[in-house]
Amino acid sequence: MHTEVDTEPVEAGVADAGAAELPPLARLYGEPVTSLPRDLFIPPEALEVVLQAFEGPLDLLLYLIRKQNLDILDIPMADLTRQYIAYIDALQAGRLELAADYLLMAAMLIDIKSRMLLPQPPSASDEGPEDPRAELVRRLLEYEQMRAAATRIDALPQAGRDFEWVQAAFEASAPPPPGVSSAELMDAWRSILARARANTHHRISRETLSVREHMTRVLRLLREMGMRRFTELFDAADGVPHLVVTFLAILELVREGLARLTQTEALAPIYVTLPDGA
Amino acid sequence: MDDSAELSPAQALRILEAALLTASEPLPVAALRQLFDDTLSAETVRRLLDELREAWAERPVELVQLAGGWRFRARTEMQPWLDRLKAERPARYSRAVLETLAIIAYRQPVTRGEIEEIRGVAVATPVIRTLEARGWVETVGFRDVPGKPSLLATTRRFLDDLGLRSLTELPTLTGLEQTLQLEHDPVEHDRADNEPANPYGPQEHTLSSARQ
Amino acid sequence: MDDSAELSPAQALRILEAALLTASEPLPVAALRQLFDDTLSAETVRRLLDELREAWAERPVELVQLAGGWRFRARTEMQPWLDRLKAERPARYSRAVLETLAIIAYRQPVTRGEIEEIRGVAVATPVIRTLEARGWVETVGFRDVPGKPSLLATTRRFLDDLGLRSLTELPTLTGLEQTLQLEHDPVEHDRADNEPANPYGPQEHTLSSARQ
Repeated sequence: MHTEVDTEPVEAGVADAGAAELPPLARLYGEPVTSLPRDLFIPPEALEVVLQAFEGPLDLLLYLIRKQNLDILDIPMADLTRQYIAYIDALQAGRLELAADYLLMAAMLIDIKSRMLLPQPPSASDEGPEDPRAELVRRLLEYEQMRAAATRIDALPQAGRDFEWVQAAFEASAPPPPGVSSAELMDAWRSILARARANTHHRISRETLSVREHMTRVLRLLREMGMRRFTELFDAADGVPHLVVTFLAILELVREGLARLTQTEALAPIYVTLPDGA
Repeated sequence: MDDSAELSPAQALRILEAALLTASEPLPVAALRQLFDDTLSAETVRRLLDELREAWAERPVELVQLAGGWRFRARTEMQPWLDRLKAERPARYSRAVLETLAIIAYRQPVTRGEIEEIRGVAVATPVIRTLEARGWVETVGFRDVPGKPSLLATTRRFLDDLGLRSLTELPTLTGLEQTLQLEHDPVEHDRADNEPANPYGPQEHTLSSARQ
Repeated sequence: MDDSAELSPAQALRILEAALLTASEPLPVAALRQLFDDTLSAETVRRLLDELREAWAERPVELVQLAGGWRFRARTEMQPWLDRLKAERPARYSRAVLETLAIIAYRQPVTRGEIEEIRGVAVATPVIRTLEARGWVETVGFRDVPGKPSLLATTRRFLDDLGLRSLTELPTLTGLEQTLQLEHDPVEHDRADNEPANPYGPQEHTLSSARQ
């Protein structure tokens, strides 16, 4: 914690989280202003900065009350209102949007003040007239209580700030990726076909998987080399059936526009290429 | 692997220890029972946990029970050294964040408007975001009033990160009753009095005492 | 905090232990020296690490030296128990993934558009990604139509993982095939019917398929 900061409000018996750790509030004539004012005089140059050090009108009001060691239940409304409005006037000059909350509070203070000046109407209950300051007092006390609670929460040991969690390594077995059996694959295929069957516009054709497999194989070869001699795609050692299927695969590729056959002249070598731009 | 039923207590302790040392979050007893395929009773697991905590009593790391379960953490007195490994100190939260957090913690579930009423100033969105991003605050519902504002509450993680087992372990609110007893105005009742009892611990944490 | 130079070896060990247990990654000796503000030599730190490793020799968690530095790690024999905490059921692929895979397997090479046409619904990119990441599907070319869509095909690995020597070993749909053949467009299926004997066994491996 920063100790160079004057924790002014604390002396009024209320721990103040924010004031205790303010960075220098401002520089006045080159000197850092690190403390809240000891009395109600704030150098005008520092006023806005000081006000920004408060969390709002309740905070400021509490400060003024505690600073003057006033009984919060017996707020001298006249003095307080005057001082308060002096602060707000100065604040307004610079940051109007910041002043809105404060202006509202000033209006409330003036309202209370004016009601206290009026003769009290006879009370219906036997508990005496309502003190116009009661609502303000209630709010001030509630806020003060939460302000103190904030400080106490902040004082609790906090993970990452005051202690670290233990986390030794554990190489969990990677969850196995989903498995697929060929039976499942067939089931999926079957359901697709069943659905397709429902669509009458689908024509059903019949092909062998081996042709499809060789189409993929030939495409891979073409992807690697870009162009292959037709004859290079066959290996006599594979046997006749294999050659025939390869041949069919090439024809199917050409038919589907996935490959092209070129031959510059009769009897010249035939080349199998990928289509332009592919 | 062997049937858990055949485990010796020493083995069970080893397994518990390994699980807790490697866990990335607090482990509740129910999760720890899973380690043994539920062959050990919750009672037994709790006894083992106590034993484990005992065994670590003198170590730089301690086993603690939190809202979310059990977890090992370094003792706070180790922090000055551990901080040296960090590139930067963790930032402290601003007053706005802390006050908002306190109001959410003690008044939950609460809307942003209600927080603003207590603080007397607008609550900037980044303030709420900061708390949500930390995983300390979340929306638990919406108040049935125009605009359907979200109701904010603290999370289990908030308790875990502050080393608490439940909201009842939050610091007791400062009592203001002494000063307030003097107040002559009985009409000015506080809202909290009429609210249902705080399920997290009416005794310690209702504000009624503070604001009569 | 005290000057590190005044630390007893026991204290230094405690600090090392806390740091290594709470670290989220392996700590190199240089980082560990920072714990002591570099007042301990690398040699000393290494000796302490050895001592620490020794002290943990019988524990369910061990101190190991990895490429990135030192770290506490659960012993491999703890793995079966710790795995129970994860309690992850073996995942299953979604229907979208399975059907897409089936279409690619049975109809390859095939474009995404063609898959969509057959399934009758759009194929989400993550579906294809899943299959590519698994190493089961790859692009083997591009169809020469506007947009040059990639042609997808199954890989060698797909066959290996399913225990197949070739695509022709994929099961066929004999029963259903019969039904479907009734609807054959005669022209369209002539081509296949006139194919010479399938070297891998046309009887078993021919399959009827839906095409437009």
